[in-house]
Amino acid sequence: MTESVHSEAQAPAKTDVFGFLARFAPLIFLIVLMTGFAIGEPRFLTPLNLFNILRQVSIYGLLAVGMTFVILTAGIDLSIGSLVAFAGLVAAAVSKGGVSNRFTVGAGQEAASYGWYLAALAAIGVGLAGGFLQGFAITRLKVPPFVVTLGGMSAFRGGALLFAAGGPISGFEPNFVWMGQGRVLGEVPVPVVIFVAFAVLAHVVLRYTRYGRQIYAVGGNPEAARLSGLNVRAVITSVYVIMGFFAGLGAFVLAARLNSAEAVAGTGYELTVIASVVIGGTSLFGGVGTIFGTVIGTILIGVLLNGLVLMNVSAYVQQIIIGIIIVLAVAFDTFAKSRRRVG
Amino acid sequence: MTESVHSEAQAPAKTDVFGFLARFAPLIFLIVLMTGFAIGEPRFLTPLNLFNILRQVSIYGLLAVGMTFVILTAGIDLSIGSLVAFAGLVAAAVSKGGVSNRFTVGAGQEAASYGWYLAALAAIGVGLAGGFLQGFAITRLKVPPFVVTLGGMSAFRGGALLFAAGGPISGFEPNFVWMGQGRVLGEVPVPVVIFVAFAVLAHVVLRYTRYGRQIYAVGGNPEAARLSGLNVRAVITSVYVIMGFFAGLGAFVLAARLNSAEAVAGTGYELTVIASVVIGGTSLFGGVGTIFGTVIGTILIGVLLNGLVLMNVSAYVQQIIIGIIIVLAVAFDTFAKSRRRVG
Amino acid sequence: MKPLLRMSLISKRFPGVQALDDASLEVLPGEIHALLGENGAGKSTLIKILSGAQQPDSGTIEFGGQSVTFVSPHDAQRRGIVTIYQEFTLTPNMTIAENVFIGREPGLGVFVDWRKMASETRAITKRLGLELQPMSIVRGLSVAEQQMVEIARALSMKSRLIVMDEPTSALSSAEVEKLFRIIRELKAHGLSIIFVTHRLEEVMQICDRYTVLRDGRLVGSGAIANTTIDGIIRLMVGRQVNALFAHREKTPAGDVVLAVEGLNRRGNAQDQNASVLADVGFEVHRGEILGVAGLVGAGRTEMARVVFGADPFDSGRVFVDGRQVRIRSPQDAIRHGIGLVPEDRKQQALFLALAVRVNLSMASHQRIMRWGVFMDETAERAMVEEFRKRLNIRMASPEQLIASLSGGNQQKVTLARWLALRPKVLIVDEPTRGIDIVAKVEVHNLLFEMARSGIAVVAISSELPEVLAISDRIIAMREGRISGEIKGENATEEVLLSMMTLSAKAA
Amino acid sequence: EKHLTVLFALPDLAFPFFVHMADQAKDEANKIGDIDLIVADGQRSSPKETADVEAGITKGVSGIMISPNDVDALAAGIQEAVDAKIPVVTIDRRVNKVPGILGHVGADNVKGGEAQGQLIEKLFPDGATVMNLQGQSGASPAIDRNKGLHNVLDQAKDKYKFIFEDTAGFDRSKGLAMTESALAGMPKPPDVIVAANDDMALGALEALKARNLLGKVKLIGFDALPEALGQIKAGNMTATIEQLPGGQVRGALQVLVAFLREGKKPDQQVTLLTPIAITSENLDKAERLNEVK
Ligand SMILES: Nc1ncnc2c1ncn2[C@@H]1O[C@H](COP(=O)(O)OP(=O)(O)OP(=O)(O)O)[C@@H](O)[C@H]1O
Ligand SMILES: Nc1ncnc2c1ncn2[C@@H]1O[C@H](COP(=O)(O)OP(=O)(O)OP(=O)(O)O)[C@@H](O)[C@H]1O
Ligand SMILES: [Mg+2]
Ligand SMILES: [Mg+2]
Repeated sequence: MTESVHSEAQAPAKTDVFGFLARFAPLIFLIVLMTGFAIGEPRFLTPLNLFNILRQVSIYGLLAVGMTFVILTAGIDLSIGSLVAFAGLVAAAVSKGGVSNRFTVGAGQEAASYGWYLAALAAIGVGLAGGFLQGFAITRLKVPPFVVTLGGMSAFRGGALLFAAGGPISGFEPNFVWMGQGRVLGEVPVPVVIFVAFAVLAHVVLRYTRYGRQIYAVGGNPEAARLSGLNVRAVITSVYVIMGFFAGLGAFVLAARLNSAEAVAGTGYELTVIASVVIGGTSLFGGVGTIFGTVIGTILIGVLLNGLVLMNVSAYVQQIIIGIIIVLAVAFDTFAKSRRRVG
Repeated sequence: MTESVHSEAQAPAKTDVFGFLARFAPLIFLIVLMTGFAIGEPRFLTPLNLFNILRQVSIYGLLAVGMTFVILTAGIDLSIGSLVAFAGLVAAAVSKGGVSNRFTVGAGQEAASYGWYLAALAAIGVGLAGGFLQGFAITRLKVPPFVVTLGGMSAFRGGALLFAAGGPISGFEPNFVWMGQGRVLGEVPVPVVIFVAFAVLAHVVLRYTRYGRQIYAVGGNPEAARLSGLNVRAVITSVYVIMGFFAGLGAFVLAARLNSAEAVAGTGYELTVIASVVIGGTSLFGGVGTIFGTVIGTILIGVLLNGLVLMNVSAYVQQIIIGIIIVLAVAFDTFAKSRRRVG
Repeated sequence: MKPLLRMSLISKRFPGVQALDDASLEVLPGEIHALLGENGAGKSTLIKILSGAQQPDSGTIEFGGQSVTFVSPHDAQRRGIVTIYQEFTLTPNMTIAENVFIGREPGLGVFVDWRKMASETRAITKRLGLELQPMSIVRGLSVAEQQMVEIARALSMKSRLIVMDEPTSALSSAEVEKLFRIIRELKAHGLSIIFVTHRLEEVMQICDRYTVLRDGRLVGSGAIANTTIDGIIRLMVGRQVNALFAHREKTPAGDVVLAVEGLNRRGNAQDQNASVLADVGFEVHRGEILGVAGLVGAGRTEMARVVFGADPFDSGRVFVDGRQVRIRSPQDAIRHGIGLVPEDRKQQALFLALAVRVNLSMASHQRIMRWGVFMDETAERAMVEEFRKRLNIRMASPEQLIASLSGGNQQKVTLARWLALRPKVLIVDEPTRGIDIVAKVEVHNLLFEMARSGIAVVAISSELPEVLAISDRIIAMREGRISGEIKGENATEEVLLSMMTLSAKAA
Repeated sequence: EKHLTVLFALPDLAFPFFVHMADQAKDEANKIGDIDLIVADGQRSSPKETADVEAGITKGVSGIMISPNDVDALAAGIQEAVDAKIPVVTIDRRVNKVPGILGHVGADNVKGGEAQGQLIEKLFPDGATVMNLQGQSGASPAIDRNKGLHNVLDQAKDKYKFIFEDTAGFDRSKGLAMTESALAGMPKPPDVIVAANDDMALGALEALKARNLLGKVKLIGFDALPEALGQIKAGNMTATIEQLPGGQVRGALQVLVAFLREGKKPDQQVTLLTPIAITSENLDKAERLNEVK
């Protein structure tokens, strides 16, 4: 696309202002935004509200962590919203004790109900399968990720609608629901714990493992990676599988949180999630980005949505502001990075 | 993204099967699809139905023509659906005689009503302005097109909603409506005429003008284009302006066709339109593609939607089939091209 | 002696070209083997097949006495065949250390040990005599430095055979010397090396045996000791070629066309405060060829880019025909009659997916337009035809994709792009990089013809014999400064080398 | 008995409300007998639904039932059908502009919104603080339902205060997130939360549950989905609005078949069913109570 300049956050930490800016641009932007909201509405900074924000972003966050892997290879996944819907329905059906009695209403205390972990496994299984299928189409049919996952977006949504036959599935057993609505250590919502745990895991994988380096290498220059002996196809397929894993996990947490799963769930998530990842400094051209950035990007969007609602900004104006802020956040990051190094 | 191989359709016409296939892959795919539908439902091939399909795709088609310019520079525009809604509302308000009486009910014979051409100009003006703003952000703020137009998507939709706070605007003067519902030469719908005329114009621009050359050059290798003395920024900005023009024109035709404009119009168009362009053989990586391919791609999607409804395929299964066919169409094109030339 | 490698009757067809046609290659243990041939002869294709990057249509490979098939580069590497490809295979946004150890990172289990990776990288770069930080990002390195990183990577691998596809094309003589020293060391350890180059002096200097390909076929092989440069050229082109470097009668230089004064530019990848260009100034006259010599990273490319408006600068003045001009973009430069043939053909000059015709006319659309908007394709074809004849460009048709031309012919098209514009000044950066000996002579002749027609030519080259052969006057650069100037007829390699390596004051 | 092919064009089959309509239509068609029912999904887009109608015309269907995505935007498509001499019955939303429509059976969304408002008036005769979760911005049911609610409550602006109003896009998770955010920002919870569909209300329900406000804050939905009915039965939700979609569809199909088989025009061209608020007291009035298990 255009000649924007991006670069790895792993450059040696020097004491130059622009280097610092470049490294922490999204964080700085987030802090400025939060300060603004805190001044406009003091309730914004209450622990209750901050935990609300974190809980609200945790599902987007899980998806964004998976999407970071995909975008690092210069790929994209537009299908996740649909996949979340599909996987959530399957988890819900499992929790209700199978496909046949999925529409029974009630708290799911039926004898046939399966445990939450089986529901979670089912959701993740669906996610993995969906991701693998797409990764396969991308690497074997050589169709660009944008197109494959656009197709997947339509196909998985159709599958979800078919599965749900129009009705939401709701009312799960309490343990399942706890995964979405419970709290640990007094205040901390369970989805936040799940999000943080997997974000840390993903960070370690990307930063400290061979596999992580391979992802950066494939994203940075796929032909070079191939000639260096990396199995580029396997790496590319794997990131869609990972994305599928996170879609399944996210679907499970979402269903638990809503105590319900429906075929229209997740509509439009793909764009919000991609925006989070990019705001966090990951380059759409691949090879550059961190999980830390993605977490910041996700929180930034959550703060924006929450803050604007709290400040009672009209819904329409909210959309305008969000659009502008997304662009400004990335512009700020790009600017900081371009100043760090002469291109 | 991945190492798929694409190439210019301007290569010399040789008499090799794969060269032919590569050049006409989308067309061949379309013909196969149409044959299938014609066998399944003989009414598919009636002139009435074929004109219906053409009319249905003409608005997507106009947008896809604009999108071809954008994608040729390796850009993307996600904002067009929102921009169509906004521009359509403005055209509608103008036709109703201004913002203040935009919600008056009736066929628009009020004294203050302005002519259809003013409405068209207004819609196009909005489109141009929106496109220019985004092109500016892309080239000057150096934010990737995906992000800028994602922001635009949100912001323009917010603007449209704000403008249409009271609901859809409808009931235009007959001349306006004729642009969307009328027919010429007996049978040919006016939107089809508009679509074909602008597609031909765009073809000429891309194929025979210096500006068209510059677009292919900038898309093929922006750095080389810059070092050859091309004004890369101007070219990139211009394609978003052109996209804006087509969004405005499309919005006008859509409003005329429905005799109504609403803030939720155009939702999801961006993905359908991008799919059309890519199915038509234009590479998302820039530099490769033709208007001819885009027209075929657009018709292919229209045929698919129409044929599946005609064959009485369940709505949910339709979505699954559409998803799969999009992937297969592009896979076929990629395959044909890869056989012609190995990268 | 039993050969280490025997490739027999290898064929490979690409649509439209038979790249290899029953080609064969034998490499003995512990030898340095030159693989030679014109552009497009099939050298790189043979190498890619050997390294598993491409699959042959037919033919067999024996390595170490065993018959082998490599379906991926990984297979070949496992057997100890390490390849430095002609096209760079670095990942720009990663560190040098990561690039060196890509896919083989040291560490425990699945984890990478960054510290160890950095120290091992440092050890190898030291051995190559490089002053590079293992943790700096590759994208900021110059072409030559990147080439050295590629070499470092190859050295870090366990290998029995190292294949080097044109490793020296981006290097200047000092780096070439360092590389040769290492190659000799490797040979002493019993490794075999396949060495591809278009600089035949290098072949004479270091290789033991040679194999020559022409049009994908094996046309000869033997010991270097039993042949001469002329003999090799004869094999390569299939006929007698007389002059290695063309000579020309010197014409008196005209007025000053381009003058540059006090050009400064700061900051590079490693150090914000380092000067890329410091107080650079020079003049070029009408009809003159000004050679620019320098070591890798001396700032020659940067100087050219700044003068052409491709990169910004901090201070300095540029004069064209005696009048000061503001150049802030390539468009400005072109308007003032300055052209640049960049150093990296693929990245900076070619539109690979477009036809030769379109590539050639890219900078001179004004000349072939009708009614201010339309391209006059008839005039355009005539223009292509004119240059095809004048520059002896070998192509099937103007509509052929430029990607399918040989390197030399691609370079001629790039030169033609600028000639079509009739510039006053043409800066050519490494104009013969990677092109074969015959094409090189043709390019030199072309530069002479340009000078004769009154163009002021600034020729940057890392190959000292080339600089000496073509220049009327030579300036040397070192660490972003002009470190010396000398008349062409007075210059020798030794003098130039000392100007390139001593500091400006001392010179 | 004549064999009939009937097109049923719906605005969005991703929403349970319309899926229920489709199911009811299939059931009624089976009951009447010898009818092929083609169900088309407009996917929330007026041009797409127009294309569905056009495809029906091409196919030569005997009659069309349609629930228009937007009454103005679908007028052109319906006009084409009327011009092709295909009888059209509209459902749910009435298209005034096209003469020659055989009949209309519907329950007005504005009326439904008004029913929500009237219920609030009844529950809080002395006034109340209201939190309003609106439907998808710009979508006509969202606009109409909101309009109805305001029609009623704005008459006593000093008594009924909208302390929070925002769109949650007809979406359950947005309903939940929005309610959480809003509650966090309020010194005191509202008296009543009113939502433009049951999905958002059910999302709000989870938020109320988390803050132990279930039953303390009145919660009013719209659409009378089985799940909402179940929650009303359980006392967690206050009310929902029943538009009798099944009744509409069955009535419309009967009108169409009567005309096609017996040439009988309906007695009245427009049949309006009045939307009713379903609370725990009149649960038996809900169409889908039998689906609550
Ligand atoms: N991927 C490819 N697709 C099509 N043709 C190719 C491809 N790779 C090489 N060729 C063609 O095969 C022939 C041999 O090319 P190759 O790169 O092996 O030559 P070479 O001897 O390495 O030349 P040079 O000295 O310029 O590097 C050329 O005609 C080239 O254009
Ligand atoms: N794009 C870039 N970004 C940052 N630094 C650069 C860039 N290009 C070159 N440099 C640095 O600028 C200095 C001068 O490099 P330049 O390429 O001008 O030298 P050169 O004499 O042409 O050598 P070479 O033979 O390597 O091209 C080097 O130290 C190099 O690392
Ligand atoms: Mg080669
Ligand atoms: Mg250089």
